[in-house]
Amino acid sequence: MLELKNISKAYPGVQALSQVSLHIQAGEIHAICGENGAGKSTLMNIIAGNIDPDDGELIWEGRPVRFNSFHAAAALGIAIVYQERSLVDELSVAENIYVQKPPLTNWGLIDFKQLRQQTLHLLQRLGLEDIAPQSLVNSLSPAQKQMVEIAKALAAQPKLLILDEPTSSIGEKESTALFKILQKLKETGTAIIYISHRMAEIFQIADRITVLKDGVGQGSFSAAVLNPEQLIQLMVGRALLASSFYTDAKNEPCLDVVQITGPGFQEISFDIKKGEIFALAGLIGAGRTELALALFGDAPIYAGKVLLNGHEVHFKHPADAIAQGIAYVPEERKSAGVFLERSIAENVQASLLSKSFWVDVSASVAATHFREKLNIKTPSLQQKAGLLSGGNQQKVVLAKWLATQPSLLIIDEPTHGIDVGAKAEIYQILKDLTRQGLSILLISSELPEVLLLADRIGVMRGGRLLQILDKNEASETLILSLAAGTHG
Amino acid sequence: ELPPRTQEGTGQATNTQEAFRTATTPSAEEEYVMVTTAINLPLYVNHDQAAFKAWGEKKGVKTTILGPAEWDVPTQIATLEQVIPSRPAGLLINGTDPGIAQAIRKAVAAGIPTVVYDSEIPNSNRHCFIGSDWYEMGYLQGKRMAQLLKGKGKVAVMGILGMENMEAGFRGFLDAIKPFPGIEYLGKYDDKANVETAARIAADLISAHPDLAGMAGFDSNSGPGMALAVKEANRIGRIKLTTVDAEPEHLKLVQAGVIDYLVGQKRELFTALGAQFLYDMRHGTLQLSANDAKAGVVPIPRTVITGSIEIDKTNYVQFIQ
Amino acid sequence: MTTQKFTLNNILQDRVLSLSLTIAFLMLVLTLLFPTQFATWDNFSQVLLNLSIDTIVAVGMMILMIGGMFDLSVGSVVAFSGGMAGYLMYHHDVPVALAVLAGLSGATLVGLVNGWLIARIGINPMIQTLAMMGIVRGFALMLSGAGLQNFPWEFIVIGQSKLLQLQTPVWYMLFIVLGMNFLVQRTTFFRRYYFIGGNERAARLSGIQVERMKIWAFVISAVLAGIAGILLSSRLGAALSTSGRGLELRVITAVILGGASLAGGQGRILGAFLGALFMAIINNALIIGRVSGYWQKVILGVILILAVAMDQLLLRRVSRK
Amino acid sequence: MTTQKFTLNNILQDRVLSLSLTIAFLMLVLTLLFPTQFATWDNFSQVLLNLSIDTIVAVGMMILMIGGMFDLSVGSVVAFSGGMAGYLMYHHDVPVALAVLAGLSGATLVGLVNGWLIARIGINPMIQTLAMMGIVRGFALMLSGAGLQNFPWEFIVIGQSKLLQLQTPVWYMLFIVLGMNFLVQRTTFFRRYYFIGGNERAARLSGIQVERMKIWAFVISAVLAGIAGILLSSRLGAALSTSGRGLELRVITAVILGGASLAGGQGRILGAFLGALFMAIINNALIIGRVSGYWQKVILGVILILAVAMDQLLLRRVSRK
Ligand SMILES: Nc1ncnc2c1ncn2[C@@H]1O[C@H](COP(=O)(O)OP(=O)(O)OP(=O)(O)O)[C@@H](O)[C@H]1O
Ligand SMILES: Nc1ncnc2c1ncn2[C@@H]1O[C@H](COP(=O)(O)OP(=O)(O)OP(=O)(O)O)[C@@H](O)[C@H]1O
Ligand SMILES: [Mg+2]
Ligand SMILES: [Mg+2]
Repeated sequence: MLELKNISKAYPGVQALSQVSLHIQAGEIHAICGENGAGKSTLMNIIAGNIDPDDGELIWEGRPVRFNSFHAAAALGIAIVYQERSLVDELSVAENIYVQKPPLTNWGLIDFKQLRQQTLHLLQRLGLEDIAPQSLVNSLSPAQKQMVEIAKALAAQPKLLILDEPTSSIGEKESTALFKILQKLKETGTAIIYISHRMAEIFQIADRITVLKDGVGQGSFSAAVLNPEQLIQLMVGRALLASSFYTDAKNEPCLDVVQITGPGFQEISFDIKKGEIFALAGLIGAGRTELALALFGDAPIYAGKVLLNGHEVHFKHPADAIAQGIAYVPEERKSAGVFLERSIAENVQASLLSKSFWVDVSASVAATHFREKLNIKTPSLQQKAGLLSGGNQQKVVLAKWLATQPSLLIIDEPTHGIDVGAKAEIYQILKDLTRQGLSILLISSELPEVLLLADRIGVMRGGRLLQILDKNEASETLILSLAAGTHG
Repeated sequence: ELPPRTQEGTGQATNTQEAFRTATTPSAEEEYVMVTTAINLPLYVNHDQAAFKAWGEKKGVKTTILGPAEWDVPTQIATLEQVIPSRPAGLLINGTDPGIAQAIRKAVAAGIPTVVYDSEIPNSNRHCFIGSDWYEMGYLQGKRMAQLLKGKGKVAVMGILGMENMEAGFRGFLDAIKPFPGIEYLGKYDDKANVETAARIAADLISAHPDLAGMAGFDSNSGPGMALAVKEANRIGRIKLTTVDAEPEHLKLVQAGVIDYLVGQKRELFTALGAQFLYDMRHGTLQLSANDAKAGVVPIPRTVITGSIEIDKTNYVQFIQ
Repeated sequence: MTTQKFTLNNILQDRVLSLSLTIAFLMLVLTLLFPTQFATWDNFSQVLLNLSIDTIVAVGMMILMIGGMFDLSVGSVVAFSGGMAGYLMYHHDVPVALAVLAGLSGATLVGLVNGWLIARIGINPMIQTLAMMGIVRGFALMLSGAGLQNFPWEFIVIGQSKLLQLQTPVWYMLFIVLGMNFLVQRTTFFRRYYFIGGNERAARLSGIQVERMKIWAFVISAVLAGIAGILLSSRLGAALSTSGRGLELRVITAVILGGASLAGGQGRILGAFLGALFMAIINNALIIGRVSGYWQKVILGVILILAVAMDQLLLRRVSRK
Repeated sequence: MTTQKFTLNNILQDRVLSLSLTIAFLMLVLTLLFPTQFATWDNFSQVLLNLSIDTIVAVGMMILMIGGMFDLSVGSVVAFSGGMAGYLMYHHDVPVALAVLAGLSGATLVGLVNGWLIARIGINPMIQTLAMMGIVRGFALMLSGAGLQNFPWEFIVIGQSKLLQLQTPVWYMLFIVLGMNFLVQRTTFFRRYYFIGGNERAARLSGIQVERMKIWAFVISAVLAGIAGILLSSRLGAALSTSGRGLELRVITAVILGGASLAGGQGRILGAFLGALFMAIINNALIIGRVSGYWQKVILGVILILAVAMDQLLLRRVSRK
């Protein structure tokens, strides 16, 4: 259906793609794998007509084509779900989905009634009954936004659907629904390009897999002949460490939360020991992010108390929490984590500003340190963070917080869009830190990650903490059934 | 409903649809409204408004001063138009721009005694105009400048560009220096009635023309601005300055020898006499017929030119209060 | 689309509703304070007339601001289009229709240049439109010099006719506001500005031709300013070079009051009208209340802040529940 | 921190460098064109003097704009602080030091109110500072009324002394520009504004007290405007209510020219100075080049656009490679 021949693209200082060739067939799910910054998104943007390649050829259904604009690609039936958000917050879900071709009346005016109907049908088809067509996008949770993003691409009824990390911000339930839809589309002959850093997913749905490494194609393989270890070897160039960790929890308490209530959560109690990793699991909208923000001083706590190292604390502002050694890696990287226009070095420096009066050089020392430690792929630390690939941006945010040397680290979806190699490194870093006595509150919708890292797991639903499970009694099915409310 | 086809008033036809309103007995409720612009301009506050208020107190009637704080003719028009529905006893309007003619016609049509002061507004149907002749003020400046320069040297003028009265002043100035071929005219500059701008322009002019011989100003901020630049360039006396208005700051500059010549307006006359005309018209102080309002006779002068005041080293002392 | 309930929260969230209520309340208070002066047809029609020019320009500005842009040159364009038409009629006896067309074409050109330089070359909109404000004002001054008058009746008729006791500019304004409101609510073309203003990058990724749409927005806004200029000079019977000075900031304030934000993505056309109406009513009240120059600015500023602060505080209190 | 190479790309990316080069080029051309008029010490010191007030205000504006804010009331604050000091000295014989302090305190208060209402109550900055512009201008008018003069020698000395042939305002300006440039580059306090302007939510979550910092920015900017006001009235020897009119837009233009953006997060203090210098040199050149009146506005605008467009086009061409 679509053939790419020797596509190359360079940015100042980076050869994002060199001589990449690819063949996509109708009715297949084709996964693209590669480390952060391997050039996956760049390649997708070339197919979608948003970026001009420096070199190479595209052949669509046997004819060479030039996608010089989004429209040219869309006219051929190509739709894309971007890695970054392409929704407008102040507009309704319906308008966002049908931005290109809203239903019109005979007079050429927008038919809002029809628009709502169509959106309703589409959302129902995707199993998203809880999203109202007329609600504004900014009232949705990140996961819901992602689903709307997918609905928007499907609304065009594409022949080729590109999904760039669609599952990085959604939970198990949504993923399962998405995969069902993808299977159905595949059966009707739609070609799908699928990008993800989650190995399990790839082997679950992909028919063929193409691997990119540093912008160079490593070949396309049938999913049946590869196993995860081989794939990782192709992507990363080395095998990963065996992953299972011992607990570092000591018997001293670090954080003690007693019966707190705030916006989006009620009567939550739990404690975290020094060196322990405590995870919060739950479906989307369970109120985990709200709880984390309240603990970090960004949202009010109406009732109950919070003790840090045995002393009651009241944070009015994140600055208070930071001063007490708490760090928070937010869920939405673009809007709350990274300063896109500032350099990588300055991003790392952002949380250290109140530490001294003069700007000191230790910040760029820290940046250099973490660039190596987290393997941030960039030509220079003076590079603007906005020019990094998505996964590398996440690493910069992580570096910013690790630089404060916190005693309690709250991380909300820490490995969003991070490749397997880096993920393993991050896990290792987290465990190194806990060994030194750091405590971690981990919020993650990726259950394997939770099960791997956490010493204890709290399951939340509807703003309440239902149960706290020990590492050895927890399993994916148990957590899921608790979170969904289908357990006992 | 279409507007009348003939452009009313070539300046003569005053008898409009409605007769002006009269009253027999003066009352304390009687309100005379002055509509001006740049209401806080020192020149206006110290002369026009002070004289107008004093007149009101003496007569025992209410005086109100309205208008925008900045130099903003459209807002002056808007203010005037919104005052008309409240039917004041008389309107005293600062003739800032020909564009207010249409609003003045409305006031006259509404039967309100209306006097325009300072600059004439053509086609406005106003009952009376009282003010100065800007062409003459420019001409006087030009004549004196030629004298001061002994007929040769470079001169420039500044003021607010695009205002009819200033443009008339510039014309007068040019006509006056025309007989002197030794005088080189550099051009007119827009100082936006702002001291800083005037000073900047003057300073730049001095740099550009080290042999600059004289500058003439046409708004009340031109003088202080030019003087500042001349002082800062150490050219006092070597660059001749003439300008309009006789505010304390202008007088002080004459005293210091920075400014050589001032043309003042008789502004108190505009407003005190103008207001008196309004009062006379409303109360029929001097009857020219059995009923002037009905007969369409306007019992006050049509046009009064008040003339200029000339001030220089020889007589400035008389003007310092 | 709006099947929402009228809870206090919804009212406050919707600027058009909350501003309507504020205006209704304000009018009630003013009627009680000045029964014979404020609540009269004369006064009301006058307020609408004065408001019409600003509002027509504000509609264009609203479209720009929805798309996350703004234009400081509109005030100059108002003077320019009137001056252009006036110049052709006055100095070259060009037929009225042609002169009007020329004025509007001039405005279109200004919009095109603004849009092209901003969208295609990437010049900062603030610098571009400010520079253009100076350039266009310069041309307007050259065209209208010290003011043009005595236009043919066919031109005067455009802005001075009356229909149902309201002068034509009011009708033009109502037509433009309602028409554009409808178009912006219901056509894909105008809806795109919400996407562009809400998130330009997302709009681009969704296949909206952002550059082209931006150029269109500047053209539309300039044409509306051009129409306003023609109406203004027809209504005044004169082309003033000072027309529209300071208009840009006034209009931007009205538009923001009406629910737009400098960041873009927000606002409705009706909001632009209501914002302008709010300001006009306060100005009217200050004139009726005979508040003098010094205090006018202070009171206007305080009321503006109070109105917006109240809104914010209420909104916060309500949405906290 | 900056060990980058001087490639064309880097120069263009850095506004301070590219603007310096543009200015150097401009000065070279002007020196060749007008050797005896432009390249003189007299002219140069005069340009610097005229520039000093704008630049001091621009430094404050730059800090605001780095943080993603701006302030339209600075022009009024310039008039207000001078008026306040003048009023106290003139009418109440307050000692100079105290009067200056009072003027600066007044300015601080304005900044506090602006910052507090914007950061804590959430009033739209455009509306707030525009309203404040009116309010403060109103108070300035009341204070200085028809203009204050005859200040004590101790006050005059502040702005009219000379050091090394340059008048004191130039030295104040240099001191403030270099001092603030150093602080903004090297202290964490000022660095925070880059983060606030870059991403407000992320800044808050990084522990920056965004509201408090915003209030500080408005205070700093107001105090600098206050200092400018004192310097201006000392230099003029008079407190004028019209001082600083239109200053805000001029200053914002200079600051954007110097590399800031309305979106925030960008710019350097030196850029503010260079932006103001660029505009001042062009103004100077227009007068030296005998461009008069109407054409000045046009040419100034065209040069502004050209300078920025050139930059953009070069940048695009270079970075495309
Ligand atoms: N506009 C740009 N300017 C400069 N460099 C860029 C730009 N866009 C991408 N790059 C660089 O190109 C490379 C490929 O980026 P791309 O976004 O395609 O990676 P990716 O494979 O999608 O990574 P991720 O898994 O993290 O999303 C990266 O090194 C990135 O820093
Ligand atoms: N900005 C917002 N405005 C209104 N409601 C919101 C907003 N953000 C989240 N919500 C709602 O608050 C509830 C809790 O959301 P939250 O993001 O805390 O859940 P979570 O457990 O962290 O899920 P996730 O897996 O997405 O991180 C959800 O019902 C969500 O729709
Ligand atoms: Mg990517
Ligand atoms: Mg969450």
